[in-house]
Amino acid sequence: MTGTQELRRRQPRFLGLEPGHRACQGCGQALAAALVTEAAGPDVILVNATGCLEVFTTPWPQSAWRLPWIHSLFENAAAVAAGVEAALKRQGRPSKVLAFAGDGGTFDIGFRSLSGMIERHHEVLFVCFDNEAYMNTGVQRSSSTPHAAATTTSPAGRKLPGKRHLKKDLLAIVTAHHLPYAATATVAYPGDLMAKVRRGMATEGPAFLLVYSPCPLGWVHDPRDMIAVARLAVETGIFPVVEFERGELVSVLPIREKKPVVEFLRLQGRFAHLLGDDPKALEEREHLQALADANIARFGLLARGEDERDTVSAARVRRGGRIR
Amino acid sequence: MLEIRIHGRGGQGNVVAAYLLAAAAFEGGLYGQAFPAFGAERRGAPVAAFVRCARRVIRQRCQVRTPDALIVQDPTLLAAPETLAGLAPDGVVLVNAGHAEALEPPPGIAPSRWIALPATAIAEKTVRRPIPNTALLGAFFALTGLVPLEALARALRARFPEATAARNRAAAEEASRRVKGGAWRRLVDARGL
Amino acid sequence: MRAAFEGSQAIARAVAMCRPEVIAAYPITPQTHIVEALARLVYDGELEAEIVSVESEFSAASVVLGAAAAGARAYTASASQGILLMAEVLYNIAGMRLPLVLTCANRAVSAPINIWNDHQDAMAVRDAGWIQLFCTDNQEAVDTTVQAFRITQRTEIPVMVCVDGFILTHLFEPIDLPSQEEVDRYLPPFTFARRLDPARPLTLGALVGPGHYTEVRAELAADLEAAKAEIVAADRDWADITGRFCGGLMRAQGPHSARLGILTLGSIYGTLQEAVATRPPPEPVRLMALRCLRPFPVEALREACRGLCDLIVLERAIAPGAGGILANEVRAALYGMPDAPRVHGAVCGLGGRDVPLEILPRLIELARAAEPVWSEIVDLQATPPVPMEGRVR
Amino acid sequence: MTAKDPALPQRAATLPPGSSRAYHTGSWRQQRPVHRRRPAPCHHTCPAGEDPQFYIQKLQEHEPEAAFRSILEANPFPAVTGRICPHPCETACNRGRFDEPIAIHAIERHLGDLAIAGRWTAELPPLEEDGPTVAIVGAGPAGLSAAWQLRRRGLRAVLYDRHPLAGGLLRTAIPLYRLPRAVLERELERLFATGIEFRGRCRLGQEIFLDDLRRTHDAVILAIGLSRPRPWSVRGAVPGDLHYGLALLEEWIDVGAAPLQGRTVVVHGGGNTAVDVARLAVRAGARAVHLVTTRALPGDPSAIGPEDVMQAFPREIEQAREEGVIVHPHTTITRLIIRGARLRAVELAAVRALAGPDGRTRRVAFEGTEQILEADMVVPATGEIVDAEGLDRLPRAGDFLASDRWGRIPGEKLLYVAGDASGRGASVSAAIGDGARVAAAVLHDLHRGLAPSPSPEPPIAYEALNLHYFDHEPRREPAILPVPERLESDREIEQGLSASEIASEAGRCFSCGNCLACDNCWTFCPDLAVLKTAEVARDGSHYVFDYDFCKGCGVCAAECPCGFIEMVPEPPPRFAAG
Repeated sequence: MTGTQELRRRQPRFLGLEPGHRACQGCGQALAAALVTEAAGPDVILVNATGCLEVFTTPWPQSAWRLPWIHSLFENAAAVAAGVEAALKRQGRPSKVLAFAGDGGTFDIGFRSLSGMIERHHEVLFVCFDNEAYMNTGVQRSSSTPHAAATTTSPAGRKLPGKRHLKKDLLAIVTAHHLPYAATATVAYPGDLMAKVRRGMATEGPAFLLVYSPCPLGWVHDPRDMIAVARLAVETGIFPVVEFERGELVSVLPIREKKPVVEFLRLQGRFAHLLGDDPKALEEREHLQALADANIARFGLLARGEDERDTVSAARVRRGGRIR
Repeated sequence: MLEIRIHGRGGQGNVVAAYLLAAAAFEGGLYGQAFPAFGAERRGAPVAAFVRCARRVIRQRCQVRTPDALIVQDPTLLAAPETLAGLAPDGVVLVNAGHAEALEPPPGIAPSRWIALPATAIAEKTVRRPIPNTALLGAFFALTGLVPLEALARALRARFPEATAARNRAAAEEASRRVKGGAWRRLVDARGL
Repeated sequence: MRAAFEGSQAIARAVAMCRPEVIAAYPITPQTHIVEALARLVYDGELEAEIVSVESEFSAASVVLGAAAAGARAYTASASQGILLMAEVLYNIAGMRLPLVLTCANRAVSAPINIWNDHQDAMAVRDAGWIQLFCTDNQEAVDTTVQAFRITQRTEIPVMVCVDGFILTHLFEPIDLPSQEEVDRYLPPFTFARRLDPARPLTLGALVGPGHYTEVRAELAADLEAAKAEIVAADRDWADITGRFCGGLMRAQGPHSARLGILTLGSIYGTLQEAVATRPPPEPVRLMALRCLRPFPVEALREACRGLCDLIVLERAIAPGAGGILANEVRAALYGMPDAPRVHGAVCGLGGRDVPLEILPRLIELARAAEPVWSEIVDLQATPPVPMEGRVR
Repeated sequence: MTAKDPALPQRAATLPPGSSRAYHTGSWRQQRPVHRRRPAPCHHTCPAGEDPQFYIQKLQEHEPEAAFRSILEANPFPAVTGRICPHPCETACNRGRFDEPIAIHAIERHLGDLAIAGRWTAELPPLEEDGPTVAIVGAGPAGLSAAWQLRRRGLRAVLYDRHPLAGGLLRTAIPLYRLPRAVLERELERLFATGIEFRGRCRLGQEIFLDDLRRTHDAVILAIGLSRPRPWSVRGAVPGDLHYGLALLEEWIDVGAAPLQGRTVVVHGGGNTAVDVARLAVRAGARAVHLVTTRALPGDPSAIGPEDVMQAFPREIEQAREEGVIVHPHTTITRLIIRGARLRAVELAAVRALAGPDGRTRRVAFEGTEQILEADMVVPATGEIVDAEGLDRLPRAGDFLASDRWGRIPGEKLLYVAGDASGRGASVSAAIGDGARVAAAVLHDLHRGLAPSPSPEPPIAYEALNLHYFDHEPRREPAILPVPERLESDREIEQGLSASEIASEAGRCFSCGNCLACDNCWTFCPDLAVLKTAEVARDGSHYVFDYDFCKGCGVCAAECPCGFIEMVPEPPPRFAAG
């Protein structure tokens, strides 16, 4: 056993996802899945919808999962998880069930089974890794793709500059189920993310967690900027980090220093067509800024002074490691 | 084998009548088969159900096209030609009719093969609901002597709560007293039962 | 215990006696009575099981998939559009080798929309990798349901029990229900080696590329072939306990001297039996009912066809543009068999059209054709079912 | 269970957990992260060559003694410099651009005081009994520093000084309220306890002679400082009772007396000596004290550059003014008004520094701005020059002895000059740094060490840090003694910080260019290719890159708060021979 192998064996950290997976450089979803399973493991069973995560973690004959894991289909993760949960309940086994899906498997094709699972009150934590398009099939637009973003099926055309429609407000739909716990999180704030996973795990009944997961390939940004992009999405108000219980907003991650949306756009090729000074680009830029401002107003995202739970405090590090 | 077709309207307990008839036959030691003319009909629409009784296993699954007996739960159904369709030459008809005496058998059916009975009235008195089916069954078993009334009683107990079963049994007995027992016995004998 | 039941009730009680742990279903006529009866048993506390009333057949199949993977005995039922909506999951369940039982209350597939019986739904998924068993009557439906749970547990191949919608599910007749003790003696408690378990974490449903996919599919194909022996054994062992035999892979009756054979699926078999008994044809006829459509019992079929000159395949489904589905499979199965009979394809009873006793003479007529009949819908002009024109004498 | 488990059911492509570890995605990499330690600005700017970033880290790791030892490698007097150094490290501190610089001097002083209290010492090699010996003339900061560096390498050094006791200006010219002598004594004791010899009352050219020293020692370092005041007059005129500032200061510190009672004193000069003299005048009972300097007050925007700002430490000027010293910036004395032998007043005029055609700045007193300031004593404190007694043969460079930047005197073998006398002094810390640098040259010339290191790597820039991971937090300021208490005693004016305040200050450190052990790389690696180490790794980090799995995305480098991780191109593969 080499030094690194021995050292790996002694890591003071549980890994649900092992290295050797085939994700792209700087994959936000890989990071998100690692953090989620670290917080959730080891007494959990994972149900994974079809998508990048499934493909890059389990190409035969190797699996990157350290946890019991099953993949069935694209649109049925919530239903399969419900079945697993029903079986565990019947057998009196305590393990917790997590369902993983991308935005396609959550917002679109998987939505029916998600709604059913929540309505039937299965004790499942459903985690959506939202990278805002069908990345596994080559970056096609989904109902989660943000307005004006370019994808292979909503290209930056001469007539139409990127996606024509808005990002589906899935959280509003999910919380309308009056479920015990629903929240959003992002890889840029791992402490917040992992705390929410633990909260979801402790929930009796269904819990939903939407994790903002940048995709360097689909968003066309430098892999090294993965965290920076996710952080800017929060600091601009583009992606509100919020928490709901029984459909009521109970907490947000307040923005200490609000950033203009253009800083977020500038890092990503999917918005490159919005950075020029032609009137169309300008209008779309202003539109996205307005959407971000609307988020901020709707959820009250601006921190009043310095808040020990705001974007700056949440990111803070110190010698000796992050507070986990 | 005796083949029976029951006509009624959705909500009148037509299928139940068929199941009860077959169940009673089974209780009486015969082999009984019953099934509805599976329809998408809703409440009020004309519906039919089929019953076969025999001393041996019945294997065919096809519908009854040439019934030996018809049980008609609502006289207005007689207006529809299909109600009496395919009736065997010696086949019999039991009709639920408010004014029984006023109801004449259609041409081609001898009065001996035609019996009208105010089953709804009987049901309202005994079951306290206008569901004529068990009264008609009571009369049918009395007329044919296919199985003793007790067999129907057992079938009722198997299907309904005690009180309901008792009230329906009362309906059947009341109806059986209103008809001439064994009047249709010959038909049953002719079918080997 | 022999008693008169509606078919659905009897099937539900048989399922309950197999002690399922998770039941998931979505309502669709004519399957509803089965699931309603099971729900009643659970809600009355007579059955200890999780009832998951899902939002679609797709989820029904997915829920039992998950339950089976988690090591629970799982059951579902559906029909028609429901089976087709499940189709993707059905392939998935078989491909992942998850043991569970599904009752298909066979029904036509729209359009036009039609809630009545035929076999188009089961045929549509015959290549999903499932074991498919057809029942000729409700007694077989009950016995086959119990056997199905043992077969799936031993083979890790899902089993679809096909019961004619309405014709059997809504048919009220005397049935022998096994006792709980008999079922417990026959059916061991459910175990699943690859069960999802944090104590022994496995990865199920991995991505398999061209380098290995063929081998995984070959494994399923071979295991389905091998399942024939298990199906026969399951029937034999059940007969040892109950004295009732479902025919193993297929049923056949009639004299060895018979030169004409009729092969069918499901409840038509009884009607044909009755027709032969009550309207004896001029020449002896051998009647056959295929119980096991998948795996396809080639050897048993060839054995049953020995000595026949003509074989009529009578089926309640059609492959538009290709004739009778079963007929074509039979032709393929008999191909190259010495003295193979001529195979005539006959389709009838689509969308619930009543198949009367009079079907028999028509079939015999069909076999008299100079050339084998590729495919013919034999009840096109048949008398329509009730309501019908009055013939008052 | 990365290997195939025979007991595992393989049906339907079922896989064992964690088996992906057999697949080394590191082969995808085109660039790789490496830990690259870069000097923090505090380290880079410290004239004495200390590395505050490192000792703050040790302090945070609850190893104060290790922190202290790291200072000793550069400077044997942390308790002294922690008090009197102008700490340019704090001016350079990256934190200063974020909110306020770390109170580094307070941390250094804290460690120095802990060491004194705990009697901590350095671990040193034994003295080479028959090895070379080095004579050092002058036991001030530079000489002591050189002796210390030689001792650290096992060489014997002998210090000669004209004063009976060692310490140089630390003892003779630094006011007690800035440096309590007990602190100096303790640190000198620690130094001499290591076997460094001291011979007092040896004045060059009287008790000792350069040629003798060169004969009896293998090398000689002249660390004689600047002890002679620069001759002073205004247009050739001087008062009869002229006292130079440095002399007054030394006398005051030595015997606690100065002839200034009730007089109006004008101090001329803008350096630390001038300010110290002005403050002693206040304490000695002068009626009024004026300080006249041609330069600007620190922070005055009208200053044209650093060379136009008073050299005295800003906090000293501030305290002097608090104590009543009246400062006249951008002013010079243009005439002395003398009646008989006694001074009556001085004529002052406004001065500005102007950039001359040759680029050098010259100072111009503007006609018509003259004003008369009544005064009965003027004290020049305009700087000192080297006292070259006994060194007549040696080359000079202006007020200093000539030498290269390693202190080697041109044309002389194994003869060096260090500290203020070389012109490389300017502050105690600078003298300490220069002493160490010259010692390094000596060691090299005596074949006892490597060539003195060339100019150091530039410090890590503010922009190279990822500041998203830090929050604003105020700097802890030490308490200052109120003026009345200052004037009635020699008590130290600036107090230290409490242990908890020191911990808070240490906690504010960005750890520029060095691992903060914050876990960011460990947490953010999407390929789980960063491993945390229980102890400090070989490269000084707390993490190891597992290149079997690192795909080179660069997230760790981007999110490292300290700029400690750098992405470098993947080296080409090495093919095994044969």
